[in-house]
Amino acid sequence: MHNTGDVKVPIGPQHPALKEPESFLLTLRGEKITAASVKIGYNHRGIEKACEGRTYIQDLYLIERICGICSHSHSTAFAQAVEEIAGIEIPARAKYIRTIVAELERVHSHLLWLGVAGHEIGFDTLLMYTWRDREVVMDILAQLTGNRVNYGMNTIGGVRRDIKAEQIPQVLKGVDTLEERTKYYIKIAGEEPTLINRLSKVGMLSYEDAIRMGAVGPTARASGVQRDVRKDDPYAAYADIDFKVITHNTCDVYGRTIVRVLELMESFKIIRQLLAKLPEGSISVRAPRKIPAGEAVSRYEAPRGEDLHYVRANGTDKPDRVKVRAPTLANVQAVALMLEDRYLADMPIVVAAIDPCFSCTDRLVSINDADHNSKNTFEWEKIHRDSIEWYKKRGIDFAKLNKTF
Amino acid sequence: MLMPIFNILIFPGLLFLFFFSMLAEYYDRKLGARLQNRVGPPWFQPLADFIKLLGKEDIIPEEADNRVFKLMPVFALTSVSCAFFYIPLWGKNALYSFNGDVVVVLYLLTVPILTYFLGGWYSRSVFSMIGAVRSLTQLFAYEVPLFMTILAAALLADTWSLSKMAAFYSAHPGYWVFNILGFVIAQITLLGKLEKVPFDIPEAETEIVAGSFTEYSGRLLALFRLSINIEMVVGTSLLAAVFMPWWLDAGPIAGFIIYVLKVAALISLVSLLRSLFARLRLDQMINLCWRVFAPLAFLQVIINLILKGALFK
Amino acid sequence: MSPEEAIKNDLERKFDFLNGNITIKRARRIFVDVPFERFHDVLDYMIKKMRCAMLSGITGLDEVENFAAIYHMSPEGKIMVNLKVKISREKPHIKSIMQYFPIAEMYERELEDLLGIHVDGLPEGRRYPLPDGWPKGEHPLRKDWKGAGLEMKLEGTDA
Amino acid sequence: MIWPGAMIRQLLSSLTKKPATVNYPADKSGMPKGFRGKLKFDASKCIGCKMCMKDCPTGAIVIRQVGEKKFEADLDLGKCIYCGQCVDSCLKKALGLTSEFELAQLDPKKLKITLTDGPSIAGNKEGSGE
Repeated sequence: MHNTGDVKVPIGPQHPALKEPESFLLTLRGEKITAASVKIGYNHRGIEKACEGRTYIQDLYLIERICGICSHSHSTAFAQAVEEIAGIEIPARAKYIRTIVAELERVHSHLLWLGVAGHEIGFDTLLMYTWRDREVVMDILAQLTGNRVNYGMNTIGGVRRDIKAEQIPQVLKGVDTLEERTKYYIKIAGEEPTLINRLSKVGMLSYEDAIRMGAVGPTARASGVQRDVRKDDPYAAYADIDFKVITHNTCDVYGRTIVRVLELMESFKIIRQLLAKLPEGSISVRAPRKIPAGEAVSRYEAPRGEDLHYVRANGTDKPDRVKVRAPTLANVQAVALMLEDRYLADMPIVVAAIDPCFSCTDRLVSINDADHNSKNTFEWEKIHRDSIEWYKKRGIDFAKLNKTF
Repeated sequence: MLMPIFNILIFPGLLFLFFFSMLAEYYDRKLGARLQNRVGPPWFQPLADFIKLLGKEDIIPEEADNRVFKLMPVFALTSVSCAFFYIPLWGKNALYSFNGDVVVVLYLLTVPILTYFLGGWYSRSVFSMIGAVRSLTQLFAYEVPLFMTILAAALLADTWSLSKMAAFYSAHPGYWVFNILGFVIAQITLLGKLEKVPFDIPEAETEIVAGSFTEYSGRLLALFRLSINIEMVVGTSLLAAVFMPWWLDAGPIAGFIIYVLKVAALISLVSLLRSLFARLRLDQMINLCWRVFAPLAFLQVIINLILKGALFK
Repeated sequence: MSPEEAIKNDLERKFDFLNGNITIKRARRIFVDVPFERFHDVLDYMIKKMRCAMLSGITGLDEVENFAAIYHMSPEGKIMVNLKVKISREKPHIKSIMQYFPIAEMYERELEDLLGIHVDGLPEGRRYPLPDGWPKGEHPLRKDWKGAGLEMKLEGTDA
Repeated sequence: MIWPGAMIRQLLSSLTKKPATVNYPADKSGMPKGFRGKLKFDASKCIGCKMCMKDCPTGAIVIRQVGEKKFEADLDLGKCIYCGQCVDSCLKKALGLTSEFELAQLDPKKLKITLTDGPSIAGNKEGSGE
């Protein structure tokens, strides 16, 4: 291996730049990437198959756990599809509450992304500040839904929790704080030269390529593609709400950053409108346990882009087929294109810029639950015992150590 | 006979340097954390990290060159510690000095980077080798402006000895003002030497895991980390000696306190600068050093040459 | 006439075998049953004449007597046209649509892996989403798949 | 010309502010009202319809009959995902949520608990550090 020749660098499945397992094989000439290939599929958990063996209610929580960050996106998309098959019209208040949680989720996801992007380019200060501010929206979500992640807000036929009148001022206060902070980050994104230099002209994806590669979400919108399911195919309460689809024309990572921070501002606007217009009434209607045969395609604009759920019912209480196309699967194929002819140093931020969520993407099959206690599985206790023995041989006794504390 | 041994091993030698560098790392980390609105580590954290690493297994990759792999951390540690003895810390005299020790100190401060390179290169892992090459590439970029600024200060003092420079600047109070431009450049390029953001390209975690140190573990890593800490102390001490020649006649105890304050101030600047920026890319870093810092450092040299002609006719 | 009906009429006029096979389920959702033989003609027409530039996914189905694939496509992102093609169970195969949509690669690999529908014209490459050591002939999304004996087959592989 | 270091004022002002870090576990003021934590069970209300068992996504809860119209609930905290669906499904409101969330155990056996009437008997009070 010589510096002048080609070096193959494996990035992943385990690598500090990656928050989830995926694998990139980069061919380097010096610092330049001459070829890149992507391998995904490490997070295959068998969710689509598992859905076929569970009831709709159980599936809702399973689907919610496809992704930790856009959990509400998946469960809403699934619930919408089931409601469409069953012919249920959910109450207006439920639609509004779903939308409020959806937008709060977008806020938390975009702030999280901004921090991760900072970390990927070595700007840890940005990470610390954005994640500190993200706690505000996490607290709001915890208050409204009862949990910080996996909100469990949706049920077939509506939502499970109401937003109480006394909670609204708290939410609005949090939104004000966040808006002020977001304005600050927009200012920083426009002023800090090290940030701008690391982001602009990096990970270019032209308008034509964005269309050709089927990019979705902020990745597509930063290439000037006006594509947003909230506007194109309004669901929940989006038809009643006034908001802009943010696009940018620089086609690079900087554009994706700007699109996301400006979308934050739109989200605040949407949340305020929704809370002001929140209709009175019930929050759910009774849904049958057995869903009549039929099929439906549900689309949802997750923070990362279009989330597509296809559900097919066969008249029982379990679905016949559930198909999830998460936004990252649409975007990840453009990554190899964006990486070519760039520097190795750009790899982390280019990958991060599509806001990848490989858990969403991979889902599916593992071995059946029935085989759970197979002989191959390591017993936790055995590992625990082995490790204690291992240390004992080297003269460290945890049993003694613990007593001293 | 006993005094030099005491000086080298205990004070202000290795033992002092060990604890002082631990304290410096703590200060840097704590301040960095506070700047980011975090709590930061407790005071004993660097020491605890060091002891923890000592207790860990040394894993040497099969393909690595065993001898080079093991020797490099020791080399790094020795060279930075040696440099410390030639720098006047409190008072005008270093422990050892001779005419030309500026060059030796600068050279000794370059050796660790070479050891990172060799250690990384002979680890034979992709990430280590990329990190190693990056270390060396970056070295050529920041070393020139850093050397020029320090040599510019030496030019004005008309000596190649750090101790005599200290004596000159305390004899001519106010002359340090001429070197302010050089100080700014030296402080920034020092970040390159210490491999800290925005110049932490050789160990950029999100790109190449830990660069040269990817394969290092246990005691060897502990030695490397110690030498990086000591390098921070020695580098800031050098800058303090060259660019902050104030109150050098204060006597041993007051002088010591002043010295610590100077180093603390310089480390504060390091922490602030590393929290302020995003990491640069290698090409951007090289461009910045050659297009901006090198010409400015050269300007400093010219200024000092003219001053020297004007002031000491 | 709504845009959905316009698409329906357009398709019915061009391909008379589609008469009665197009349903508008609700606003912006059109389901089309396309015969296996004419699938690429319809696809070609939709992409070239109706400007369907967006493929949102391919769903593979096991309908017990046959397999099926649904292509979720969309002109300008608003109306979703779902093309459903039935695939015989005896020799499950379908032609790749990668020449129209490069993005279809991953979706088609999913069809191959999870349902065992062979996609003709798919370039060689890594499998997705099942692990590399996954045994041949095990297609989890088939209704008759129960995962029996899978552990034995997985032994000695890195899956 | 724009100067590098746009965040400098923010950084320096942080020096005088309290750190944002929450001093957990000393400071536990985190959980809001309505948090979905460990389940509680009111045996007197339970009629043994087992709707909770039917709807539980992970099969974490098992209702056992222990006597004439008396029921106990076995809960596997390792399986429970704290979605609270059983509480919604319960026709007689026998199940409820508490804000207890520190439920980790070193011994997995301690995760299997039985909910009877009265105070919670979670194993997390004793022996959390083995």
